Amino acid sequence: MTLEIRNVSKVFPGQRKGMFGRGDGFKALDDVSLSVRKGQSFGLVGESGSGKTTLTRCILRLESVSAGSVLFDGEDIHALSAQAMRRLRARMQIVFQDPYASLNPRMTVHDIVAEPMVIHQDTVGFGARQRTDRVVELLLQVGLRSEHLFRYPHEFSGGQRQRIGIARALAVGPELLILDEPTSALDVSVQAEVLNLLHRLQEELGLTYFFISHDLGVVRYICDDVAVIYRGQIVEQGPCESIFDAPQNDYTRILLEAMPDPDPERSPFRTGE
Amino acid sequence: MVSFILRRLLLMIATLIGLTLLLFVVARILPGDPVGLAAGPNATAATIAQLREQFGFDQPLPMQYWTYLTGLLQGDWGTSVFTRRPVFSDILAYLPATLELVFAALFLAIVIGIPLGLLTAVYRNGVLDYATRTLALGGIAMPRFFLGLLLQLAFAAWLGWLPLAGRFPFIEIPPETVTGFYTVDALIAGDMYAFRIAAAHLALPAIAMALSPLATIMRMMRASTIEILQQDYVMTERALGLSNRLILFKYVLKNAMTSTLTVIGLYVSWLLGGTVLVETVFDWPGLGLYATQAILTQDFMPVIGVTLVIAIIYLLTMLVVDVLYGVFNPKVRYA
Amino acid sequence: MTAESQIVIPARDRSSRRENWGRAFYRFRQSWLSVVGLAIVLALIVLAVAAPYIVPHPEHALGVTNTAARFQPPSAAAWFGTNELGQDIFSLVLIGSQVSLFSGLAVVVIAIVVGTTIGAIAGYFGGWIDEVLMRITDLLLTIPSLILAMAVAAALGTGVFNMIVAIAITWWPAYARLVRGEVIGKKEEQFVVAAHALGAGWVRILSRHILPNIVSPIVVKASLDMGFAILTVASLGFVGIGVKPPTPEWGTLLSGARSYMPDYWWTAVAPGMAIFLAVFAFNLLGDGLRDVLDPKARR
Amino acid sequence: MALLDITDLQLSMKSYEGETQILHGINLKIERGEIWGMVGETGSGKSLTGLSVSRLISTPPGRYLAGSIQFQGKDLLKTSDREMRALRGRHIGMIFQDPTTNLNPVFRIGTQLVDVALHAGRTDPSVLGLSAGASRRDFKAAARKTAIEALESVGIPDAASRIDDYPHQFSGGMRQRVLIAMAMIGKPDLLIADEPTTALDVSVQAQILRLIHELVAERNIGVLLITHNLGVVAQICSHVAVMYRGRILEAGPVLDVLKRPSHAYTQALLESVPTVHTRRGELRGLSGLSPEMFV
Repeated sequence: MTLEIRNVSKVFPGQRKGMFGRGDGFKALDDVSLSVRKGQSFGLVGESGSGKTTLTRCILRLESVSAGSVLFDGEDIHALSAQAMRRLRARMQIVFQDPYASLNPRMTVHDIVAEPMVIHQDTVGFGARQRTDRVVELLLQVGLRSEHLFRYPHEFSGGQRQRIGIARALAVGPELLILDEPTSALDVSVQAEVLNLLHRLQEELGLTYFFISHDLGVVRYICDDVAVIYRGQIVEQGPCESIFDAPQNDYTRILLEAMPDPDPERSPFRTGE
Repeated sequence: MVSFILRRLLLMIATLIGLTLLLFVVARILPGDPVGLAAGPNATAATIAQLREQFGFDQPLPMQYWTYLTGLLQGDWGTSVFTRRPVFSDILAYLPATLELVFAALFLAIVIGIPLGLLTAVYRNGVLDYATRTLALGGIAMPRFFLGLLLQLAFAAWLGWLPLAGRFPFIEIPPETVTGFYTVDALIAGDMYAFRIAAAHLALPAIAMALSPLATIMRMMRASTIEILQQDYVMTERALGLSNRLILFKYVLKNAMTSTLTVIGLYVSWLLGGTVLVETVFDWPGLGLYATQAILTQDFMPVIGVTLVIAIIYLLTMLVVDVLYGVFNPKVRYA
Repeated sequence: MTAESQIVIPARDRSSRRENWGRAFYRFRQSWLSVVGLAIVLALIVLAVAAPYIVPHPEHALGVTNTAARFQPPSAAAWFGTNELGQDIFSLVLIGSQVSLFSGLAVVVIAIVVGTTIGAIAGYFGGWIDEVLMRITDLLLTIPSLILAMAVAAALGTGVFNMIVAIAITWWPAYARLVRGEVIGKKEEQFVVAAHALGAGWVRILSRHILPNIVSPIVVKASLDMGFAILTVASLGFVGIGVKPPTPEWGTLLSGARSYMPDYWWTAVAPGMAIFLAVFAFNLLGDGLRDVLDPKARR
Repeated sequence: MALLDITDLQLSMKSYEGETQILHGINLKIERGEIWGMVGETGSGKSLTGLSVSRLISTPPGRYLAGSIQFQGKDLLKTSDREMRALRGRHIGMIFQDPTTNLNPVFRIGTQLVDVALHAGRTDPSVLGLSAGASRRDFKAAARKTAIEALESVGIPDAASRIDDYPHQFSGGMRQRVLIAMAMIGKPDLLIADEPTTALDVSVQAQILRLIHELVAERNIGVLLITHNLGVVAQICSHVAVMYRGRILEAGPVLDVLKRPSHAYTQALLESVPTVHTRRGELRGLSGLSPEMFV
């Protein structure tokens, strides 16, 4: 078991009301429990405002939890010391949704991808020369070329930037990769290539994926297990096949039905034609 | 809305208490010897000691502050070492002249700046746009005191159209005081002769003060109008056939006003501070001239008083701006 | 991976950085007004540095008078005329540029250093640190800066250094506000969150990720403020606080000239125009820089 | 006479780098009752085609090199600005991608709806159910009534009171409904929808698509639906045009094009969409295809 989330709740304090009072808090996560198996891909499906981003932030300890615990390899990460947490971050990395916003525009590709190795110098123990070698290796691994080394992010297309983001996440050899809608800002043809890259990397490196998406097709393509989150609660979870083929929850069914299928014969509107 | 205003008023009082403390400490710690100045170079030690006692300088600092703060609330803002009059009554006497000047300048700046900004945004990169933008940059760069001197040279000394300086000639009878603004009072009294005199004296200093805020308001308005014009909703409004005039003067104007409003609020403080310069040039009997005199003689009670008055006016203005902001922006109102 | 690790790593070429500069300069050149601004600013700096060697009467700036030649109107001998002490106004104005430029620069630098430090700390850490720092900042912002600067300068006594300190005290809050706002905005940017997730500490996040990305608004404001700092220095001189004669300073020169208006108008025009020109040039430059550095604010 | 007939539309745009041709001869014919999907990836020129029909591309920087856009027999590229404005809102309605940014945040939705209704009514009083000589007061009252009806027709509950709310008081899906109501208020003949569901959640997307589908069936209008989502096209469009770099590579009835694509690009695009039936390794992307192959 790599990542386990046990009864996590997160309440945001309410807005200020009147002169001194506060309104009711907003419960972003309500008793969420799920477990991600090592070497597998776990999909988290939800629409905007469902709490999936909050959950990611709690897993990364960018946000505290109001109740419950997040266990990584059996350790409660919210109970770790800052020092221990910093070391643990090397083992769990994230790829963000927006390839335009997630790379520092003032840094070269080399510096971006090398940064995790600099931060985790004590764990990785690379010198400058070794780091550069490793960056080149990573770029090749994600399908970029060594000429790209000293360019700036704005010189790349969305798909290429997402590859840079993936290379950065892989730099210190993590076990768990959190993928926060990594392809939703990309064109479909580019998305297909990035998804295939993720497949290949998982096979090569034995990674565990925690994949967040609103696109059921993408989740089905990547994931082994899936959980559906709605208004802060997990409404259904289980192996992909059973959920997609025989959804038990109404909300899951609505989502599945609403998903636009590129096969015109499956259109709900074309019955009369 | 009411609780919002109340909260802001509480905050304002806290700010003012902090401000009095800060000003008091700064003024007492900084070197400078008002007693020595007031007593003159030939004073004996006894006279100086007597003066020190009279001004309360022999008390410990916290006591002095407490005395000062409680005094403030009772209208006792200290005594000017230089004029030997109570600061509060001095300020009351000078405030209307300054406010009249500031409001006149602000009025000019808003009434000319906002339409000009809107127009240059629409006809951007045209001749009018380049001309006004260059003039605006020049207007911001023009020192108020130098502009004042130039205006005096041109309109008073050479052309002789307007008076050189002053607020109202001694030989004339000013209108009966209602608001303290001579122009307004003259209008209330129906005295067109007095109004013309007051307005003629007001014109040059008001213009000298208005140029910079006018230019800034124009630039701000132009910038925000251009930004608003690029918003998606303007595209929708155009796509559904609304006329350019309706889009500009109804839909764009209200949006563009929100950001310009804050600038206008900030300028109230800037203008009040700037009276120090313009009132010196035009011998305008207002707070600026009073403060300048006090500063030059290191007479700190009037300086604290003037600063306090300006801070209060500034904080009240920002409160009004915030309330207006809510009027222009429903999101703020409902938050 | 042995085969791939043989790949030749390209030399750290600066071409893309140079290309960015090229593009920025191209945009800057688009507006000829900003080029004019830059040219005037450069000319001012050169003149200020060279002033003591090129002016016709350097001794006038040291207090030497020549009462025989009082109030000469502008002529080939004295380009801007002479003043009530018979000093050559051209020499005074040119040497006066040293005080103005130097103190303007000093004020802006002090304000940036203090303001950026305080603003960055307040914005990054938030909470009570932010509350305390921002309350102090707001307090200072409620005081009309010119009056505060005048009061402080008057209390400290005359002199260039005291005047710089006095103005800087009133100027840093604006930078603190600006930087705080920018830092708070950048803190939520994904690449900063990414750095957090990587395990970067606050020093690294601030210095490598946040500050480099907020340089542009600071540079733009600094360029505009250079002009306004020169203006404020002159204002203090004009009301009689600040640099005292014989050291020539534009505001002081203008103040002295006031008594001889309108008959000897040239005594006022030269220093006044000098102030205007310097402030105008920095404004043009700042405006052009804004176009280049702050694409969102491009108009 | 077709409702909309675009022939050989060629458009170029000026930028820092110089003038680049964006559209390389677009041909498209839309009849009433048809929903045409215009599908393509970033930079294919699909949005600019839609904006061209409403003549919302400023010239310069845009420049039409050739072609015509016939709307009910009238060439839109040759009509005056005044005539064009009379067509917008009344005969051609338009909705855009992001419902949050397309409603003016500082005005009540009613203000905006009423202004659009008044504009359409001035062009054609019958839209408001009035005759030409009606008074200003009548116009105002009828415009508000029409606005409320329009909100009701797009499924906004309690329209009579919600009309006085501000945009931020509505959810994303509801805002898009308001925008559709605004576009439909003048009873247009052609609706141009530029990525109308891209910013919405899937469940809301389905509702909006249903709404558009119903409006077409009810009012027999023509729709040009611009999207990057093949699923959306497959669901509600009757016809589809596949765009790539300013050209239409393939066009025709949806069942033909999407079931039996004749162009390699269309095929690659279809094989790039993950569905619940796609197996691992089946997605292909554009690998193996080069842009030159399509031109």
